[in-house]
Amino acid sequence: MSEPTAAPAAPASAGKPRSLWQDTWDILKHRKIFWISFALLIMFLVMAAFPSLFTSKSPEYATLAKSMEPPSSDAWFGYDLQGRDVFARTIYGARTSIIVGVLATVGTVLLGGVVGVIAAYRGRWLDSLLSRIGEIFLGVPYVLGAIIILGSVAPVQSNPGKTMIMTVVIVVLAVLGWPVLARIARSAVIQAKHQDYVQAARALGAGPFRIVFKHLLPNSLAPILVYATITVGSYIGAEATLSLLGIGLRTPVISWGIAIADHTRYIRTGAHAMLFPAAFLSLCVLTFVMLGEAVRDALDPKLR
Amino acid sequence: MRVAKGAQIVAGTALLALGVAACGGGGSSTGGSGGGSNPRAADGTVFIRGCEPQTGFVPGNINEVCGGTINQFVFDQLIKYNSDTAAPELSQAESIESPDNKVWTIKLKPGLKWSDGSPVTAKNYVDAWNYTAYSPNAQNGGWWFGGVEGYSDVATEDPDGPDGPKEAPKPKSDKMSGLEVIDDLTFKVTLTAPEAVFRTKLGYTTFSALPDAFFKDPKAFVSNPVTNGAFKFVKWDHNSQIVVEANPDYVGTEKPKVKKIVYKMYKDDDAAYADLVSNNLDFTELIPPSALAGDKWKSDLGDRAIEGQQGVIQTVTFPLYDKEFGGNADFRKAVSMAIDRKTITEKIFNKGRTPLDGWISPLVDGYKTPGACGEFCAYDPAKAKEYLDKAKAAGYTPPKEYPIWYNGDSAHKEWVDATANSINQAFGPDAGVTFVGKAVPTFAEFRDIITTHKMKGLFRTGWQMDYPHIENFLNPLFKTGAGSNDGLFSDKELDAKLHEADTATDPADSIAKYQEAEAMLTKEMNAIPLWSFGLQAGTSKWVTGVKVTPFGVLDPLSIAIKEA
Amino acid sequence: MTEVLPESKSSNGTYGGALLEVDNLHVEFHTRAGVAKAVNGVTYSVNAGETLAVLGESGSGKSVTAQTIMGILDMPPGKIANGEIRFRGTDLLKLPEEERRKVRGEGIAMIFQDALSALNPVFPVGWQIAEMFRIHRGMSRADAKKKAIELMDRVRIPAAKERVSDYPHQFSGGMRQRIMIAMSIALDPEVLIADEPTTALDVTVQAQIMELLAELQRESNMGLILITHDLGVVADVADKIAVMYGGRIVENAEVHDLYRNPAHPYAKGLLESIPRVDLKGQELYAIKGMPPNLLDMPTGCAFHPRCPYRQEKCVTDVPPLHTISGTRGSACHFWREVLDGDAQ
Amino acid sequence: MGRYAIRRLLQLIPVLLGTTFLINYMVWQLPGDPFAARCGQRPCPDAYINAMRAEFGLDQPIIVQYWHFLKNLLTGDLGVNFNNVSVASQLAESWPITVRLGLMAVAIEAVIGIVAGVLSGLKRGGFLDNVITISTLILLSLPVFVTGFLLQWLLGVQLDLIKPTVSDGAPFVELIVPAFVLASLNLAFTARLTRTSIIENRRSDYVRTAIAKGLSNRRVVGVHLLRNSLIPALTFIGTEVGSLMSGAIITEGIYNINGIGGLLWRAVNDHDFTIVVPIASLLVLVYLLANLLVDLLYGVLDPRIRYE
Amino acid sequence: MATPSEVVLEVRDLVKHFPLTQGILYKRQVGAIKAVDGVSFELRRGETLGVVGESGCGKSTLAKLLMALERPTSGKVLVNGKDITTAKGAELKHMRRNIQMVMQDPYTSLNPRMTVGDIIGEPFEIHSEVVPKGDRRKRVQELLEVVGLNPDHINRYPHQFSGGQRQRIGIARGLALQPEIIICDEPVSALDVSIQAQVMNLLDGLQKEFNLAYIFIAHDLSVVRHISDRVAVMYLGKMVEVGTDNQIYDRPSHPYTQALLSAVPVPDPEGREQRERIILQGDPPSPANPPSGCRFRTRCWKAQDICAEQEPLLEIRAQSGDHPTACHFAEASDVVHVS
Repeated sequence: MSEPTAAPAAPASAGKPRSLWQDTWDILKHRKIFWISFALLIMFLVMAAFPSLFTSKSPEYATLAKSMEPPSSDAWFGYDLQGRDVFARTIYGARTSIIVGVLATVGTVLLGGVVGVIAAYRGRWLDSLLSRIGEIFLGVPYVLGAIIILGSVAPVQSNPGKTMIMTVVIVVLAVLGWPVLARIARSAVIQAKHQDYVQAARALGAGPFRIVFKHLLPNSLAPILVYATITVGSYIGAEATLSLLGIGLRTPVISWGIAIADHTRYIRTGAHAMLFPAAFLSLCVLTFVMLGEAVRDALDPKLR
Repeated sequence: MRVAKGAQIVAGTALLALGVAACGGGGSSTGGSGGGSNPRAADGTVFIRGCEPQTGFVPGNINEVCGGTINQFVFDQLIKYNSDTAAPELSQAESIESPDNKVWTIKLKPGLKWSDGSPVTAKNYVDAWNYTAYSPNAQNGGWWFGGVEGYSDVATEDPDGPDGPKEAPKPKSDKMSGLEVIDDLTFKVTLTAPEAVFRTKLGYTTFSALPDAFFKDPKAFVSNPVTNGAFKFVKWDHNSQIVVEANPDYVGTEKPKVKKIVYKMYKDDDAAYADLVSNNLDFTELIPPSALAGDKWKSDLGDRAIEGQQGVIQTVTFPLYDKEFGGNADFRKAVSMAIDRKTITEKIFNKGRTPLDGWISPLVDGYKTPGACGEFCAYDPAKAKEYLDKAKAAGYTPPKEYPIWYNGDSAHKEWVDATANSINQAFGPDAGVTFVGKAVPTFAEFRDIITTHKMKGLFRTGWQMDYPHIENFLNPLFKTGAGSNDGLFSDKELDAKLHEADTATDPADSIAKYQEAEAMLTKEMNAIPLWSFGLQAGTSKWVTGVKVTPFGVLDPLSIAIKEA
Repeated sequence: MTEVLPESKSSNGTYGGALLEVDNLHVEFHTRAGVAKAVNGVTYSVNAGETLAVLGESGSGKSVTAQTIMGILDMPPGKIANGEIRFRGTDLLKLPEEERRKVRGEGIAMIFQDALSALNPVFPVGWQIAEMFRIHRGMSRADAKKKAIELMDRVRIPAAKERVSDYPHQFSGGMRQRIMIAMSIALDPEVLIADEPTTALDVTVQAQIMELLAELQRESNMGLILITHDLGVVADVADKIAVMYGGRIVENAEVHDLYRNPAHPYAKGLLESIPRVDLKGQELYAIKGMPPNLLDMPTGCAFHPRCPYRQEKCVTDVPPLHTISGTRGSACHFWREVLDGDAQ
Repeated sequence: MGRYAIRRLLQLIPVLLGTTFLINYMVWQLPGDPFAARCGQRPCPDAYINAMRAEFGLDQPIIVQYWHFLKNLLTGDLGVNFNNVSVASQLAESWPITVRLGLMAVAIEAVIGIVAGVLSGLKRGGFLDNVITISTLILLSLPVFVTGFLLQWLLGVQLDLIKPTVSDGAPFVELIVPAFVLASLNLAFTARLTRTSIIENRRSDYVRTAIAKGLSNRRVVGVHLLRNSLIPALTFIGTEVGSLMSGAIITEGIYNINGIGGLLWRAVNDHDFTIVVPIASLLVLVYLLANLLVDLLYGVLDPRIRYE
Repeated sequence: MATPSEVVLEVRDLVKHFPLTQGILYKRQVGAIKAVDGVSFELRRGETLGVVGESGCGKSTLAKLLMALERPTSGKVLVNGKDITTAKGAELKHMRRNIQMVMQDPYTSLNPRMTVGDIIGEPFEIHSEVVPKGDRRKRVQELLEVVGLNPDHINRYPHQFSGGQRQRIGIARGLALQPEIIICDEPVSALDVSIQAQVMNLLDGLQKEFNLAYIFIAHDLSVVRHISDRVAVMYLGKMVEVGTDNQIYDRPSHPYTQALLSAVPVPDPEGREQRERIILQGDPPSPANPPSGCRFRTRCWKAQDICAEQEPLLEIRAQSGDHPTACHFAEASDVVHVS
């Protein structure tokens, strides 16, 4: 006995039934960091859903004469190069940035998860094949892949609209990012696969679907979850890089990435135009990562 | 504790990275090693900003600015343009004469030499021109000789276009009948029709001579040329630098003041600028928008800043071949009047560009004020709306979203967005049309869409003069079927007027006719003039006397190293 | 050779008490769910050449006590609330960390249940043994390695010389435990704590290991604290025995006395509940219920919910460790009835 | 292990073939004629375009082109690019620079990331942990061009501590800041990974054993704990070598480093597949080899891993 | 011994070799780990067969083969006369209703993300024909009661139970389909002594109640003796001795069985100095490369040349008395009850 804290003999009579998730919740409830990041997340989500709650100004209305004017009581974050209100653009940018970050992550998780689970579950040659395909995708330089997919999926001649542009960027991020997640999912599932309860389920005659969805997936989620939260953050940043190269999001879309890419060079004349969106972006990334960390710490009994 | 320090550094750097933003408004940089001796003086070398040429040192094959710039350093042409006034002056030619603007007799100065010691002869010119024009040689500049008699014998068109199955037939001859060597220093050029601007054109790189050495091994020449200019070629490290050094045998009136010029290649204008500010680079003619903003560059560089004009204009063009986006004349005028050129040039370019009210660069022969465009190039939201209504009444319904296209790989986004915003705000929210800046990722794709006539919306066009003459801004752009008539504009009257101007023998008369032609552009307004380019350049504290030509490049003879 | 020790071995005679004494030790774990009192006033001692068996189930506090002696308790969440651990009369808990460290390995050494996880997986076993000599004795790499091979020979690892550079995972469970033992006896410690040393091993290997330990103890006159839950192993090797339950010692006895006639209902229940290879019983006696929850200990005697001798008093009063005779003690209000075998 | 390595190397062949073909094919799919843009605002003469297309085999089907590419590759002839400059010589010039930059970035990432991770893991939940967490995450969230540009201005122009751009030979000292910028993205990952494994291993039995052996705290942490906790971080960093090199495009642009990234970026913009394909293949090869190396390294670091 | 009744499980010449492969492109088989190498036995209704042996002797592989979790290299496992090793799909699923298992580690054999109700109810979900949907919850609660757990705890999660309780949950899951055979793979070795007795009594009681047949795999010889009607001793993939509990424990005739028994510590300090121990030297050889002839010969004090040349068959021998043993020099002797 080396873990006296595990207190295996929970009194059989005490309290209501609690699930592992509820236990996790109990731990989370007492974490300051969780509440801070949770509050921030809610703020960002509300911002994304109802930007007009935060500002009455239009993010698109440009008064060129006010170009790069610094923050004032009139415009809290000042004006950008085109003379648009930086505060309004930062607020409205949240939606795109969060949607791109979250959906690209969801895409990555789905694609990578499916491939990883299949590779781990079926093993043998299929595992090798999928792993090799993943290597090809990881090996191809990111920017090259992005240009090619962006160029061939939504050729500019077709004059893609907002939704199309966002969809394509999301697809690009997911298509180029899935192999990493597939690896994580694969190793998590392989670990879970050798657990006794999977053997027990097989002995009961459970089919592959039941084993994967009831037994393997729920027990492989933690590492995927943690990676996913970091990924949301890095995707929001990657979106900015693609914008800088002129192949990512672009007008008429409003996003933090575009704002940063457009104004990084102007930092000396008007840092505010870049700094405020960048601060929001960093805060948002921090929010997701902290949330992921908090949940992971709470989920993982080893780290308690 | 050893490790603890490391962590503080990590944390510190991250905080620093944020902190820097707060002190972004700092003054001019001290840079360099802080005065004292001039490091350039020791070996007389200066470093200027450059970029990797697409083709090597064969003047007839060059058509982009990276190669063009360095070629101008090493090749002299028959004439050169004055670096202050852009006026053509004789350079290698002693005289260029024609009684009728059709037959030209060109005499070379005596004693001109190639860098391998051989003399520059009339034959060198005739051979070079024939080589460039001969279509199997696939030289980019071949079409420049289209006006020379016998050009059609040396250059054949591919009957099916570049993608067609048939090869172009082999030309009848490899020599143009219009070129004739009279003696060692004289040759005669016969044109198919009189051309008033022929003399002015001769300063363009394509009209350079080629030494005999070239014809022995054209391939080797590409990267190791024998030249006749003020500087001679030393070495070319691809993607990194080209080095040229002063030609001791140069016979021109003005001699190089530095021993060596290193043409250092940059991928990024900001990087070059950062090097300039810290005196690691001695000259750049590209001050990035970030430094132009708020006139930072002037405070950064102080008296090292150079301002001027260059023969480049910015326009946007309508795809007249497309019904939906081509619009009608009133719509096009409405758009033009909805663009606040003044505010854009002030805010986006910090007055680095000048609003245009015509289609001609202010630098060239034939420019006049007020410009031909007149009221249609003046910002007037009320009138713009009026014309928009007129356009609609005439049956044109603009699409809901109207793009302005540009290539995303260089710095156009800011002004295109500003232009779109200006139009939108002038038209008002009820206009039923929203202008949006849209980027085509690369210039290659952009050009491809333009040349295949698939543009759906306004698109960025611009013109950098080849030689300083009004003709250069009209013929290639607006003549029916002209090479750079990207919007497929066609106006028979205009074509006729241009032909008149082309063949007029009196230069002044010719210019007047070109101006008349320009005025006719207001009728259709197929392209909207925006602004002409100013010139912003800068030098390090180590050099002096730097002049920039109207073409926007360094005059290599002007640059000199400061006395220590 | 042991000038670093608070008291040198040669002064053995000058100190009258036992070699190692644990006195009224209290250890708590501060967790999110509350304070778990893992060790609740444990007192025991061991002398040179003597084998003390500490018997108890998971959560009884036997390992925590051992870890506290060794100073390898995770703090936090662990906290020593009270008590002394005297080694040759010096309270280890009051020693500065630097001196405490010197006691580890040289004065007191420890072997663990799971040798595979207790040995560092990325270093060769020889290196891990030699580390003792290099760090404590400042020997050169080559000398230390030689000593390591000698030790591996001594714990009867076949072909020690060839296997000195192998990694822990390349050995069988029994061999790994031998390596653990070799490492712990490297510096001739005076007390060896063996925390369930054979639980993970097969019976045949268990027999080998126990024999080896006994032999090593004879050779060097070590005091041995054997922590186990296996009554069979205890019967084979122990001199005296301390039975732990719920963080307390419930019975203290010479090994023969305990097996002959246990004085605490828990010890009695344990003895009756083990199946025996030499007997085939009808139905096993089973102690009902479950071990106590450390976060929510029963009032009074911790064993009372499971005890057949339970009375009112047991629910309210914590029984002290009654002295029965000499060193024998039982923490049961009704130890007499237990000894007489009258369950109610 | 040798056999394993050989098998993995053999497996590289189909992956490489697949990748090179894919890249060839994808570059082909890009809209825009590579030669149409080579004459500025003017359309290029047909004669020129035809000659270039014939010279570079664009008039042939993709399979034929791919075959030529393979054939040339095997004979070690990479040909010339659209600018008629030898591809091999360009690679030879820029490759070592990018390798140097990439390796330095890896070194910086390893040193800073691991030190930060160890510190925050040991002081889990403490002030230092939070500072490290937040600062590495800010680095993670800032796009690389922001970091690059800020450091260039701050250190290069304002404080004049470094040259704003890297000079021709890309000497070691001048590459430090660009390498840091390149590493900044992954720093957070490395630190997190190290932190997690430190926290996990800190409670492990062998650490307990090491303490019980009477070792000093420094030795317990520095030898026993660190060696085991490094494995995940080092393998992560190893797989990053390849992506750092292909990810250098922006950093190389900002600091005007004459490496693979700039070459690739320009070639992509010019649709110059004569450069794109070899570089991309090279990067994929490096990535795969780095992965292989990491797997082998894993076996060295963790003797429990066996290869069959 | 129970009165002879119907054979519910018959194992014939069961062999499981895990191939060892080598090669760069094509993997050649260069050897095999002979985990189970020709095991035969039968099990009757209501009977318990104990299987003992050291770790690595093939006990657990045997359990997996019986449960059709691994496919054997050769041999048959007949469950009520039908071969489970070749059954597939619906047939296999149906056969599984008759043979279930209880696993060793109560901490890893229950899915931590499922409630006890879901875990015990999973067999009903898989075999939906057994209990109609509406009655399942009730059945689960009944099962909880049967194994001595509070039926109200149906919504709890495994980590909220102690080790013993978790093992009861595992047993309830095994009972759910009302199988005739339960394979118990070290069901009590992870439990505390006081809890172990409870679980053993539970298993005993259930056997009587439902007339179950057990294969009881364990390394703890005293536990095996307590519960088993017959005992089989395994060494390196082979059975070396089979007999009733009394035959094996009182009159072991194979040297390995004797060594194994003598090594078990007896919880009685009296006369511990006098007891003679057979202490085997070294570890069992690798099953990848077992010794020729008799596999035990390398550790056997009786080994002679014949042991290396000829493999002793598992048969009743003159000296061994009444039960089969696989030793050329078998000789019954009581190593447990030494006075």
